[in-house]
Amino acid sequence: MPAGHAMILNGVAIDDEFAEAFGMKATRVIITAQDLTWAYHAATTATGFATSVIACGCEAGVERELSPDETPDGRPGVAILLFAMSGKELAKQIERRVGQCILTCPTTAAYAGVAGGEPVALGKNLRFFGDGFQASKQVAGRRYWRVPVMDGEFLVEESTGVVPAVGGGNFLVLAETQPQALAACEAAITAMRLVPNVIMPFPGGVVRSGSKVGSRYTALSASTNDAFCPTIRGITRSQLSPEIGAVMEIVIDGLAADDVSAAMRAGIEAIVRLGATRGIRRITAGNYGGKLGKFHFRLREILAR
Amino acid sequence: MLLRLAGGRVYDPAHGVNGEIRDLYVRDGRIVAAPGPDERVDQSYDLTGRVVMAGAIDMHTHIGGGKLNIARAMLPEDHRSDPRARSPLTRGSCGHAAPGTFATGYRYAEMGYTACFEPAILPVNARQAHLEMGDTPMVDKGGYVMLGSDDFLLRLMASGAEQRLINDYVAWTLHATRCIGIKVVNPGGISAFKFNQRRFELDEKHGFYGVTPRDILRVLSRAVHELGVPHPLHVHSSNLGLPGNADTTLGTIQAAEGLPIHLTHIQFHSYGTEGARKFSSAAARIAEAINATPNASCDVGQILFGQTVTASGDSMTQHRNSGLASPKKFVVMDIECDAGCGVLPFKYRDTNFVNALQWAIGLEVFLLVTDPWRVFLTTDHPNGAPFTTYPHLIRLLMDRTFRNERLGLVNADARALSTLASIDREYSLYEIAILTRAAPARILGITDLGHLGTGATADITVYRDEPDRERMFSTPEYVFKDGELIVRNGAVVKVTWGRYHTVEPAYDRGIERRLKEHFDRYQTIRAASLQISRDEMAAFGHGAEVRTHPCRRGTP
Amino acid sequence: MSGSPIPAPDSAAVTCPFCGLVCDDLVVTGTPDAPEVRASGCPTAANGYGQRARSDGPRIAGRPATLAEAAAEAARLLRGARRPLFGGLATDVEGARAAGRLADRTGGVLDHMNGAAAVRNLLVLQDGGWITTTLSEIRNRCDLLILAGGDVTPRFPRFFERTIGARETLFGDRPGCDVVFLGHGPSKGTTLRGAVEVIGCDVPALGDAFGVMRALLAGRPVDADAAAGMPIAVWRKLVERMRTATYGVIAWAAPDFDFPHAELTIQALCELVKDLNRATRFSGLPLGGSDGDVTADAVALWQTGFGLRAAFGGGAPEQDLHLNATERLLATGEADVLVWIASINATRLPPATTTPTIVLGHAAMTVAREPAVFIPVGTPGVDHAGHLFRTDRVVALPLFPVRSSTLPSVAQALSAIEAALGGGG
Amino acid sequence: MSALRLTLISRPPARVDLSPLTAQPLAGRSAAEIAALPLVLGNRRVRLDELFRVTGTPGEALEIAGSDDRLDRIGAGLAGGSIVVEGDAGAYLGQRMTGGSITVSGHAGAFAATGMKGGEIRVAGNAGDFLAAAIPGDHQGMQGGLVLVGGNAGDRAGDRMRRGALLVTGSAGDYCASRMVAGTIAVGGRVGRSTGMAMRRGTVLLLTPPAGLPPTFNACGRFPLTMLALLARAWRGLPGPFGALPAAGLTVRRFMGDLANDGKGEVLVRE
Repeated sequence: MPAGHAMILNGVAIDDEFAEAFGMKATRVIITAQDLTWAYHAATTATGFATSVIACGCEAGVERELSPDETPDGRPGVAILLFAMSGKELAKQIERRVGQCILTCPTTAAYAGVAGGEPVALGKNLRFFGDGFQASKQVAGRRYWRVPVMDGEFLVEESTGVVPAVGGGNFLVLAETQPQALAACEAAITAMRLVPNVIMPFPGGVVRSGSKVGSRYTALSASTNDAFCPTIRGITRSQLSPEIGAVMEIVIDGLAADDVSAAMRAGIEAIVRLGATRGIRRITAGNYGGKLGKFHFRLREILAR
Repeated sequence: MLLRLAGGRVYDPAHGVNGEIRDLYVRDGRIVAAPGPDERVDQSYDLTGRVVMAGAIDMHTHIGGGKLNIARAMLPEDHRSDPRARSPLTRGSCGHAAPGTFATGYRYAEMGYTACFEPAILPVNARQAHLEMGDTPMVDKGGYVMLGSDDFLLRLMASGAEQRLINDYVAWTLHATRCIGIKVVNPGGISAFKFNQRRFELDEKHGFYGVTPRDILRVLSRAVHELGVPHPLHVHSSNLGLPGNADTTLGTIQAAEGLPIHLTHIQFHSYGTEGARKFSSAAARIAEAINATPNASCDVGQILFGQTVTASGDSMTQHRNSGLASPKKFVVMDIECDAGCGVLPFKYRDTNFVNALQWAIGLEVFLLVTDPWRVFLTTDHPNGAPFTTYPHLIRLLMDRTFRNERLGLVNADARALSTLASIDREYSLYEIAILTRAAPARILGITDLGHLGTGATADITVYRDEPDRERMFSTPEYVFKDGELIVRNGAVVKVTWGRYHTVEPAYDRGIERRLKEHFDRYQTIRAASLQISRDEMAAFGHGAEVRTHPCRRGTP
Repeated sequence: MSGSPIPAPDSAAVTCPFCGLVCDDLVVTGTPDAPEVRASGCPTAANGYGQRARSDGPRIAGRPATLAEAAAEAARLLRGARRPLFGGLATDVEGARAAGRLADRTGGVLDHMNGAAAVRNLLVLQDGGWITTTLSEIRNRCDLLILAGGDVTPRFPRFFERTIGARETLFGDRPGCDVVFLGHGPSKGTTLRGAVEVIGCDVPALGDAFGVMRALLAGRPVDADAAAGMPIAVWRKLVERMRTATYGVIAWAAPDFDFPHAELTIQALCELVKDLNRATRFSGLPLGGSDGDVTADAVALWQTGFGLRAAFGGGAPEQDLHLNATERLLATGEADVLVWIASINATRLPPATTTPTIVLGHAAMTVAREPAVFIPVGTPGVDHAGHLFRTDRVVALPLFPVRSSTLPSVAQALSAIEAALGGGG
Repeated sequence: MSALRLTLISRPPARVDLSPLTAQPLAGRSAAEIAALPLVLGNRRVRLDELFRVTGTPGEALEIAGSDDRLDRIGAGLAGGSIVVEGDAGAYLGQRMTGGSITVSGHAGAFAATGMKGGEIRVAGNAGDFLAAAIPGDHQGMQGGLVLVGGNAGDRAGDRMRRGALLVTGSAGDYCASRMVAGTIAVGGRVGRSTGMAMRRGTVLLLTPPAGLPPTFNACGRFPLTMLALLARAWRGLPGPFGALPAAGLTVRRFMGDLANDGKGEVLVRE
């Protein structure tokens, strides 16, 4: 598969491949609370079970922590990003997740994290939980709802902005052993978390179950990416050379293509720094031949920049 | 002084003249026959290419009386947006929904109207109404006095009084209040509301008096007929504005038992209950009934979109609707064991399903009633829209393309429910002249207005024949009142005061003793204080003539 | 333009112009110069008809003058004025019409001597509206009458007699009508046939009490223990009586709410009445009409769309209820000529001001400071015919002279001034 | 290019309505056109330059020098740009303005900011009665934007106010927030009688405890409301106490009323 001249960094081969990503719709919600612990409780719950739009409705994750001077209300906070295939689906997911996971969580408040974009309800409908006792407040041109709850008021901004975004950026890490692959991914995720406007929606940011389109079972539209599964190397058209013992993937959703490439670069560079001596042999990316997604992230171009 | 209006295209339906090129001659305020060859014409207007009609007559417009003054007082915001500065000729005043009397008179004349009739004068408020109309320049005026919720009548009826007594009372009221017709508003309902009844069906008994709206309609329409008052009983039916009220309206027509009856602002009474929102057009049923009932006539009370104010004697309905006021304020009054009133500002919105359907229903009625002599052009000013929207309304009637364009802009659900788009009819200039001139004069029994025959009062309006009928009817080129040019190119050039029109049917003055006793026992003014003398009325109108029209007892 | 004299259709009964009740059943006798009320009178009527003329004729700066000369001098002052104020306006419909015409012509301002009280009600009408009734409805239907602000008979002496005084009503005999006074109780000598309760509350705080009653009526909790100086229990009981009355009425005289921003109190009252009408019938009754205040407002309203405190300087009328108040215009010197019209009560003197003043005053008026022009005028209903609106703004009553008089009416005096202003706009 | 500067020649003999000045944008008009603007002075019409010396160039900025409390409707309908009033302003300052800024070095008359929809008004001195209130018949007073008064406000501040923020550094008179519909009023000093009478919704924040509230307000307890932190942030840096509220918000005693009108308004009193 590597074509043309080889690109080897610190002993790690970088395939001349590209990650194929799709247009999505996204928003950011800022959750604040009395302290970071409770902001995280809300944030992790609200972004839970949101690894893939295929079955979760949206992809979501914590983007980063916010210091008190970064939040609208001067309290500690967490920014989360939510991605879906359509604005309508995203709106549904926001309402459910904010309603079940933030409204319910002691001391929290929720604010729009994206300026501009198409407004989509954040507290606009949740306010009716207030049964007529809710009150609206406009501050500096933005509308908030104050919903009376048992610990005080749930303060929630009326709407948040939905913007076009990019989902499905990815790269695959091919290592000699499973612990080495995971260590490399952990290093990548640590670096990638510093990049704004992206999330890596899978558990810990890492996915081991890369998939291919189609299945021998007609009911399933996708199935395990057997070409990258080391344990069946002998009986399938494997893409793994003999020294590869484990493959893991990192999937990135970002607000813009540049954000996705920045995250990919930060992640791959972190892995490359570990190098072949730590068992990392090759980096590649997943695509569908360039026919399905309109965003193509060529690994070598990203690293060359 | 002999005036010639030469070469205009004349529309004079009272004489069957449909767009013929004619010369008109005017002397001493009246239209005269063509002069002999040796008579000198003092002044001549070349009206080649112009459309000539009699001065227009608005037979149902709330221009004077207490409820209008309440509306005026309530709406400073409306006035602020429509000031009318004084000129060397005219007084400062202001519009829009409840204009001052000066603005009212000027603007009516500027649209080619020369006579206006206030349709809801409470007897105890008649003096105020005539004072206000007296301060309304440019136009002739008159009023219909309201009966039907007054305790005197209801007591007479409850005691089983003979029709003869009721006739005497009705006649006395016309004399005392100097009106030209009798109006009934939500028959008995205004009284019932004082007893905390909130709805009053046609055949429901009044909680105290035991009489029904149908009884009241019967005795009053009979009184009007037997007294020979030319204008039929002018009826604001029960259940105004309620979905399904078309049945009430059809019942109301029957309640007249074959005697003449005029159903006012019928648009507000032509509602069905079909469709998901239980509100639909019953215009076709109503129009069919009008078409099939020669004794019935109607005016439409068209609504047009925008801010206005509703002012009505129907306190029961107005209170029921008070939550719909926009802006949120309203007045409801119980008045003197005589009647009541309700005033609430309202904004008709083309995006609103109900309002859009009301708009369509009004137009459907206009277009489905086949006899233009029995349907009158009104917006029930200001209830459906201010009278200044008339030119727009005329264009809607005359121009199907324009009408359908407007229809395309209203609430889609209402549009889907309306048959308006399927109606091809376009009113002709001749028909417009019937609706706005000939028919109102005829139904009021005023023989020298609304036409251009010899002997007619020379109230004449001259329009440029423009394809845009809204423009055409907005600014006539000339308006003559009593033969004098009062408006030129849509602007007042001379201020006149107009006259009052009244009727004085004969009656047995024995009723006066009964009335005196009633007033002395129960009311807080004497019966004599209610009565307006002819001289007094003339003084209200700046020396206006009070013209009394004949009543022909028992005319069919 | 006051019209031809109108003969009284029933000369035995005289209509009284001296308060807003405009009673039309007085018997007035006596000599032409000294009419006396013989029946259906009251102290106000006795005072009114007893006013004896002091002025012989018009004066210019204290010197006797003819009407024509006085009118010419008034016209001269008005010609030079930038913002003439037509104040007082205690006159009949005809006088109010003439004042409107002259204010339009001279670009002046119209206000009434009772303007401050009238505006309290007008603000409520403009901002929320109300549900009200009239005297005959009360006379026949009322079973609970509440007087907000206390007894109104000092201003309207025959109020009880004309409303709830009669036993016989259209709907049967009424043993009596319960009366509740909010504020001071009935004046000495007042006889009332029903149960009387006096709630001696703090009148300027009545708005609080109306608010409390609205809250209670809506079933909301009220934690306060008192409002307007009375325990909440008092208001709880009163609102329950209001709710269960067949046809309750709450009357108020705006002049009795003589404290700043009283319109808020009146609005609270009117909103309470609206709330009550969701389930029962209950009405307000604003009492006014004295000194022709309702009349002046009504005429200005119908002519221009705006009532009192409209200014015509810009060509079209502009109402400003705050800036165009007489007191303010005089205090700031913005009004540069005052035309003070007071044809009904001789004690309603022009305000003390250095602004050049033209007085069209009752012939019995003694002014403290001689105005630039003084024209004694007749009183409608005494010296000449006319029309006045009653308190309820519905009934306009005709007035007839009870004596022969040479005094000009306000309308005639103003017309003379207008004529002296000269032709054209 | 210097701002258009209108210097009042002398105190006018009658009130002057200056709304024609801002009826259309100033930019693009010539100085001669401005000078010839007809103004109503009592019952006459005068040219603007009969009352004002006109210097500078019409543009985004307007200065009114030697201003006087008879100059009404300064900045009426202003949509953008700035107006600097040196001296006092008359009634209806900034009426129905939608954007831009007005600063007044002296006092403002009655009904300042009435119907205001956006932009900012700062009055260094006092404001008269009916600040940010509705004029009779209008159903809404201030409907957006920010008003900051350095001194005191008269009676009825915020009557029928619908939206926006009204900040009064000094005291406010009687019936502050009467019939308030929504929005935020903050008062640094004392308030007069019956604050919040007939209030429907909205917030009144009092930094100084009031002598009392109408009996139709019920106490709801003491809370640190997160919402106040948003306000503090929005106001940060403004002159006076509101620019220096703690970023984490305040703990306040909360009273709700007017119970006669749904009771959904709040008066918040700083602890």
